[in-house]
Amino acid sequence: MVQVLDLPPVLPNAQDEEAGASKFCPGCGHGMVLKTLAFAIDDLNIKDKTVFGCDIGCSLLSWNYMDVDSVQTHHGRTTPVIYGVTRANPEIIGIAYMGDGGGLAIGAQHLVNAAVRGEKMLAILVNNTNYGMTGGQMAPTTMPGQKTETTPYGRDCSVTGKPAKGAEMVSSIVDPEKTYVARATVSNLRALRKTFKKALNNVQQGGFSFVEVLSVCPLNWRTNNVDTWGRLKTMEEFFEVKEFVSREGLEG
Amino acid sequence: MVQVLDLPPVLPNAQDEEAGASKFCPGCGHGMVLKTLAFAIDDLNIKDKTVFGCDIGCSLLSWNYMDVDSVQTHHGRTTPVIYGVTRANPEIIGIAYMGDGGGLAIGAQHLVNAAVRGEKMLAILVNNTNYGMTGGQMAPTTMPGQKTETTPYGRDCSVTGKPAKGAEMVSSIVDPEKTYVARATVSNLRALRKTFKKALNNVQQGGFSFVEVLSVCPLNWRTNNVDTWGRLKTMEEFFEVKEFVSREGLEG
Amino acid sequence: MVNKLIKEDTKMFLTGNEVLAYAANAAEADFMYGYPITPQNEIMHTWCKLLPKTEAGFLQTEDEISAGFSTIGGILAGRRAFTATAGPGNVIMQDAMSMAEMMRIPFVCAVMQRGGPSTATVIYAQQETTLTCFGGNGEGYRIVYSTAGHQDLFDYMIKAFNTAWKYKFPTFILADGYQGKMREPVMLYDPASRGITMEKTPAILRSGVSADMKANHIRNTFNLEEELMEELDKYEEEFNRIAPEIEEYEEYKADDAEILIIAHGIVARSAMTAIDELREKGIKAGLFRPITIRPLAVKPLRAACQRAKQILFTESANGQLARMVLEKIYGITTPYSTLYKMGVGVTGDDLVQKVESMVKTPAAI
Amino acid sequence: MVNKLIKEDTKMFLTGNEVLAYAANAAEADFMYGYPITPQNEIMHTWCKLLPKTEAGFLQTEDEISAGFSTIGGILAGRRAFTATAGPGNVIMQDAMSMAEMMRIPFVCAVMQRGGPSTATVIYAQQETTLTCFGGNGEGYRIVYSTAGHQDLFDYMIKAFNTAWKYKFPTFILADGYQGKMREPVMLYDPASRGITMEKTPAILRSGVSADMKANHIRNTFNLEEELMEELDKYEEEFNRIAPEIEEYEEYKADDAEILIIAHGIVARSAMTAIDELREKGIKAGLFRPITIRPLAVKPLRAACQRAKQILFTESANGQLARMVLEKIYGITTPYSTLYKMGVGVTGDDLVQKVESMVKTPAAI
Amino acid sequence: MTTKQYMGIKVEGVAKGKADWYCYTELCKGCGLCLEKCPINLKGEKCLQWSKEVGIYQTPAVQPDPELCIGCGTCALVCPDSAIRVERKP
Amino acid sequence: MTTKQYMGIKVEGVAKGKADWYCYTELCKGCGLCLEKCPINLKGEKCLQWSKEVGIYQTPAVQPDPELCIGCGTCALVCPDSAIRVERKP
Amino acid sequence: MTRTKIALAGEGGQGVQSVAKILVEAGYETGKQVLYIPNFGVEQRGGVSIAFCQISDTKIGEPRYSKADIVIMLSDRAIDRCTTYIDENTTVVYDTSVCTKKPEVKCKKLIGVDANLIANTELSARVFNIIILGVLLEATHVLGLEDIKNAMEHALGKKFDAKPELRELNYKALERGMNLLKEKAGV
Amino acid sequence: MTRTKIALAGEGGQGVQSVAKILVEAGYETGKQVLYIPNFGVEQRGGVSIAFCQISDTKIGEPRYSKADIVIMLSDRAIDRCTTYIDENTTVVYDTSVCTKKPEVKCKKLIGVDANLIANTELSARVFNIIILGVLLEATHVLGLEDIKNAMEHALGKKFDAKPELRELNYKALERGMNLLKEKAGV
Ligand SMILES: Cc1ncc(C[n+]2csc(CCOP(=O)(O)OP(=O)(O)O)c2C)c(N)n1
Ligand SMILES: Cc1ncc(C[n+]2csc(CCOP(=O)(O)OP(=O)(O)O)c2C)c(N)n1
Ligand code: SF4
Ligand code: SF4
Ligand code: SF4
Ligand code: SF4
Ligand code: SF4
Ligand code: SF4
Ligand SMILES: [Mg+2]
Ligand SMILES: [Mg+2]
Repeated sequence: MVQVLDLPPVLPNAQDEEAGASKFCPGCGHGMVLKTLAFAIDDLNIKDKTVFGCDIGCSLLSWNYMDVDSVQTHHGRTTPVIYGVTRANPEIIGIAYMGDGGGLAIGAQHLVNAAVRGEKMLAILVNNTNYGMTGGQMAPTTMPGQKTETTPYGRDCSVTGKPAKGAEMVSSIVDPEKTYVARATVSNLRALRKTFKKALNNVQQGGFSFVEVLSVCPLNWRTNNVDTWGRLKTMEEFFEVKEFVSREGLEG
Repeated sequence: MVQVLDLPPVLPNAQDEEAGASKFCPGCGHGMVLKTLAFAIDDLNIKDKTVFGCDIGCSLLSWNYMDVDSVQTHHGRTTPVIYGVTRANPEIIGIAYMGDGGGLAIGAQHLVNAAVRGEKMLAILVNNTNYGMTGGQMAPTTMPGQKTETTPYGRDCSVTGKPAKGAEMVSSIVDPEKTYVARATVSNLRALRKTFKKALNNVQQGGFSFVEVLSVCPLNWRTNNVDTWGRLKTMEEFFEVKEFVSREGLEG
Repeated sequence: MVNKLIKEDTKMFLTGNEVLAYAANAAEADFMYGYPITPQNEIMHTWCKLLPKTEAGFLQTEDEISAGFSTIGGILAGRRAFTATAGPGNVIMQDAMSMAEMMRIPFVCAVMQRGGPSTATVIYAQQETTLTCFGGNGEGYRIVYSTAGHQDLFDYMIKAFNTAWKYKFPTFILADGYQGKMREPVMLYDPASRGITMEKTPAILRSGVSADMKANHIRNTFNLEEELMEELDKYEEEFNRIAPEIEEYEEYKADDAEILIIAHGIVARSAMTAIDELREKGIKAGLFRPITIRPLAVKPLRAACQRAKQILFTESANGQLARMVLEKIYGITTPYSTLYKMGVGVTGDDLVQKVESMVKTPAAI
Repeated sequence: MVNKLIKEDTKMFLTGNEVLAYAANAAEADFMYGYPITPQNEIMHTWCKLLPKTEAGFLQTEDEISAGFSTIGGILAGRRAFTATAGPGNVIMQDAMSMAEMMRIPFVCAVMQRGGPSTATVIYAQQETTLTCFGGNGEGYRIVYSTAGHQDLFDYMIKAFNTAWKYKFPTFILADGYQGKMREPVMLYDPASRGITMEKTPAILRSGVSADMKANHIRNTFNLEEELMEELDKYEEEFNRIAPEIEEYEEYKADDAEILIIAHGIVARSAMTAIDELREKGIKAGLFRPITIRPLAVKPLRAACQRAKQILFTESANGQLARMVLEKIYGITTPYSTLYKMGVGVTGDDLVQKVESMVKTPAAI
Repeated sequence: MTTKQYMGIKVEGVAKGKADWYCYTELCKGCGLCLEKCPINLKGEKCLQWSKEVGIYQTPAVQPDPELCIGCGTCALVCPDSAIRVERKP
Repeated sequence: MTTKQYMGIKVEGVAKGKADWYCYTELCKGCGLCLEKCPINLKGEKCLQWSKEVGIYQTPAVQPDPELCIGCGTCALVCPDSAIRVERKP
Repeated sequence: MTRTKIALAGEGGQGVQSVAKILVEAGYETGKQVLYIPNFGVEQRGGVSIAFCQISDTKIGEPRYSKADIVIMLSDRAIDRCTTYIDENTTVVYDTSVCTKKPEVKCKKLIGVDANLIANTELSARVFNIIILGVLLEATHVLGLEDIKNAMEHALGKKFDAKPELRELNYKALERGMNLLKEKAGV
Repeated sequence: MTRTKIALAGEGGQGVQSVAKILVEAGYETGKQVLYIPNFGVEQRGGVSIAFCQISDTKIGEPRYSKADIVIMLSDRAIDRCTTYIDENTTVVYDTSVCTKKPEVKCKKLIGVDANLIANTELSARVFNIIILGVLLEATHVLGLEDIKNAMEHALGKKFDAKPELRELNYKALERGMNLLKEKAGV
């Protein structure tokens, strides 16, 4: 029976309670990633110096989700907005939150160059193997054989190449002494929280961090709860979940 | 004494004699790269199926240099024009010729995604460690300490990161079974010719090829002939000259 | 050669985006390059779903910049290639479009307008009118058809390819999210059945150039100011010369209209609804609807404006068409009024009210 | 805080690009984001060379898209940041500019026009007038100062920052390659010495938000058409309301001019040369030069047009300013003629000849 | 801190009385992801199940069998919308 | 094939008479890169040197000492503008 | 009346657009002029979902209208969004078993139905939207029962064939919806 | 004449812009109105290099002019490019020792000088452009010798200080250039 409850939900401090239920679809991975990020921000007590930028893609729906100052940008452009912010004020911990399309397709030049220049920021790339917001087209990360609106008969890798691996690419171009690169997954949110903490600590030390998170998009995958987790498992087999680059002594 | 000569210069077939002296500055590496490319095209006898695209950057000056059909594009956009061509007509051997700025800065998303998708084309990136055409600003490849118009006191890597390594990045994202990636240098044009032949052969077999060529820009480097070669040597120490990815049995 | 799906007249109940995909196929377009953006996605989706039947080509690129430039590549290689975009995608695709303009490339693009500026809304607007006609760093040597529903989408999408390849100016279908997403009946046909012959699409960059042919070098950069002007003066002359062959417009009860509504695209349909209602109320309203908003059919436009007692500009934008029209009707003194709803549909009711108020309190210059 | 280099009036002989760098410093701008493009490079070069003295910031980004968006980031963080671009760079930077327009970000950009469309020439043009005023998928809620030489560059670059931060509309210096690359004398000064106080530049995204402050969320996307319109209607109202405070223009012998030349930017200077010569020949020519080409000073513009017997539009473009002017002078019946040289400088001689021919054979509407 | 009142399902005394279990129906979107992560469910038992109550989208919310639930909080951890709370009693 | 007539410097009988050496002054831009690659120069001898003749930009062209030049063709290989030809005699 | 303007609004999961599709498909198949705009926003789910339908005997001009003839609202948020389409000529239907408030509007007729409750208790939660279709059919009187059944066959035929009892269930829901309105009309 | 319009054109290596800079710097320092546009194109080297200079007692309007008062052309390609700036009021100077053709123009005066030859044979190839500066100085008569010497000091002072004999060489070149024109004037 539905009743008035005597306790409120446990929300991270860095999440804006007033925003209410998120605008994401039921079961969307973005919700898991963001709440975990918010907890990590709480853990490090850096809410007051964090600026959050979200991409266009389903990430845009987080524009008022976090209880930190935030800016909604253009598709692919969150990275430059955020390094614009942190170049201007290096005290700020800048987080650029984007989808796989925003990070690896339309915004790839920004991600690559921010990584090469070692911009002081955390780039989070939510890999849901498709373009969620526009209704489920192929993304650079779409799995072999995966059906999307633009690969209605399954992605044929002989035509469109194999799925792009963001973390591997970023790892190949960064300065290992100042960078943190990892791939995590929403199937293990405790590990994700640690990963975010390491990534944020690295930024606090003036470095560039990149975290790719394997996520789920039940709406466009057309999966129920069972299949959603199942599909994520397949992704984890394809995209290696691990730390790629880390500097010594980084705490998580 | 200047006289009428009984023999014409030895020009590759794939170079357009009528264009006369190139539009490049005296001692420019672009001339060396292009004539070598033209010889490689001759070697493989593929002039009739080659389409050459040049970027904006000093590469644009090659718009009428080659005796193959060619298209001058926009800064950073040669890659998409060329894969547009080869997607439309896979018989064509498409060559996208660009500078380090065009390839690694403004056009990085195209290079990265063409590599991931395995577009059937050869991308040639001429690394002269600066923006030649616009008068010598910093490029992603500018060497540590190098003076350019936008790093007038020398590139400070703690501010702008370390030089970008194109071949390494591309290598990290390609399908090794279908790709050829190498870094070559204008100090060894015989090796460069071999490299181009391998790269073109790989394209003929339906693969993606990327060749970064270490080059010289005496104008903006403000180097005389001696220092030009000297500077190139330093580059070769920094940017490893080698084959990064090659499929078996590729002939050069 | 692509397989054509529509062999005989077929009435269907489709979304506008679907219509555009069918129209491109009917026009024998054989390659689409594109990047997803709402509200044009279903053009791409439909195109992809039909691929096994049509045997056409498709490439999803990494952004609109590459969609535009790879479309150019496809056209250069002799394909009847096209693309589609909207909103911020239209903004960054201007880079390629301006190259197409300079190089006289028969670039065809369907623009499904959404709210602006910036990401704004994914829904609907007429706020990309200026952008589509004059975007880029040039003079707008472009041809733009503004459609008002599904039959238009089919008819003009086919025509766009012929216009582009015949005159070698970039050619646009300017529609919007309503047209893209809405469903209404439409008659699909084989262009041949209407006596339409498709222009040839010879490759500009040839493969298999025989050894004795001169290589073709195409460029968009000039070293001297004067070289550029010489080229552009030619374009200007040509654009003006061919304009009369291209200009299209529609009038609805405009003959005796005292209040002339000037509207393009889907808003013109609302105007017709309003005009019928107004006429019933005894108010002589009429419509001038430019179909080509670039170039404009200046003569009939001026004539209609001259005849009217008042003009009403209405757009789901802030006067983007009006600016182009006012340029061309300079010297006429018919006063005008405006009803602009930025990013929002104009309804018949809106217009009825507005015209009634103009009858009561006439506009002044 | 940035160190200001010009403490007292200093006459210098500089290129226009150098002037802009000095002006930005005089305006206490403390961060430049940018990507190289001819003919604006030397703004960046000068800025970089001065960094040890000014202690300002600089970031060379990977393209103009990122230059635009990172400039926005810098402004959000409370810096008086700016950028500069030209030609194809201006085209792709529209993406960021349209976001600045939607989010009311005090974005300042110097545009040094070059030939278009496309890469075209790196030299000179006035072909980015439409683009700078109305680029992007919006309505052009922007303020654009068109300068005519080095003193203007200095004066208006300083003013641009104040306009942008006061009114929160993106603000542009529209100049060109001639102005950027040419050298002429200019008086540099500390704005304070002219009674100019620089607007404050508070951070929009704050660091160190105290725990009890509400976080600031800024966005550019709306879910409903009506939400967007409501916002834009406010902008429209505000833009119109502040326009009179912003509008600037210059007249030269326009009072009694029978032939009124309308020109902006550097072309207006050629017009002055021509007018002096024409007056000597007894021909009453005059000039109306809009300084703010967006918004236009409509009242004096209409008055001047009304007074004249003929109007001559002249541009190093194909009538981009004229389109904006004709929109605003609708209803007036003074006939006009045009002298357009796309991407090429208009000289005094050109104009003398043209005006003489207009005297012989007057223009008709 | 919130002053907002939340509605939802409260299952008292799970984990052998050591904890209370809450589902905020204004937050629950009925995605069912939690169901698949409940360790008891994973063992094949029917602990966390669809509820008769509906969540914000008029779709079923979830609810555990108080006899089976061990109060481990996995469901709360995984819920994308923070719609579950498991409160250990002092 | 060309029908164009080229002007330039011809040094006959280099490599002990086994080759002719050509510099096309309409192509030579006087960059001097060839000078640094001539193996004889590299040995410290003065084989390939600036010429009294000028190239296309009115800057000095180059010319080898016929006594020293071994006709190896390195200068031709390296020249960015194909301004040198070394022709082995049959 | 030659043109009927319908707005149908609900939450993402309620099947508003599927109902609208069946309706307009039926209209199209009977040879009428039809225009249907699904509303869409940036949120893939979560926003209110509205279907704007027009069915007419003559060519349809305006794609969007100011005021609808019939407005059906299936949640509180739908009520908030749709009030703007209602005037004194509008018939308004809302689901009393979902909405917690009564629409405060001036309209021709305001009808509350408890379709959701009926679906859950009498039929099946899955046919809630078909009950609404029945309501709509009855409210508009533009199309015949057979037309709708044909269109349902078109949309759901495959499912029906797989599970024939579904056809019956849906027909029942349809009729239940029609009756619901008949009962409630004039409330 | 209150305004003097000068066009100076040559090949990339000939130092045209450095000469122009010294000239306009001298003009600026003497308090005149000055406007100088270096021409530039996409080629960093290789195109013809032109300097458009104006020196005036009153405010300068047009930045570019149709016809120049003085045109100096230092190569065949410079002749091709600059003919457009010449009319019957223009004094035209060209270097006979570089150009292989004579400009075919209608002008006030056509003067051939062999500055390149003189530089190479009498002085030094490096001061070719200073000879041209001398020619220019004599042709314009707008600035005094001392003004130019001051501006040269400004531009080349450091080099002169390092190698004092250079100052003399340059002065000689300057005077040689002035005399060259004096000799040739009227040819
Ligand atoms: C310039 C531009 N192009 C295209 C779009 C349309 N668009 C919005 S979101 C999106 C893709 C989103 O995919 P992704 O970045 O993977 O994020 P997701 O929604 O999957 O989380 C696209 C193509 C846009 N808004 N702007
Ligand atoms: C969109 C755009 N931005 C900037 C420019 C200006 N631009 C032309 S070439 C160039 C850099 C060239 O550098 P690179 O690509 O390294 O080639 P290089 O000249 O060094 O060979 C730039 C920034 C342009 N033409 N277009
Ligand atoms: S579409 Fe996919 S990624 Fe977007 S909110 Fe829905 S489930 Fe999440
Ligand atoms: S500027 Fe540098 S890269 Fe460009 S042509 Fe000259 S030497 Fe070559
Ligand atoms: S409680 Fe959370 S995870 Fe479980 S169904 Fe509800 S929204 Fe989904
Ligand atoms: S608390 Fe643990 S045992 Fe209880 S329902 Fe949640 S996951 Fe299952
Ligand atoms: S021959 Fe070639 S390499 Fe040698 S100086 Fe001349 S142009 Fe340079
Ligand atoms: S041929 Fe060989 S030896 Fe002779 S000049 Fe050339 S490089 Fe030197
Ligand atoms: Mg995605
Ligand atoms: Mg370079």
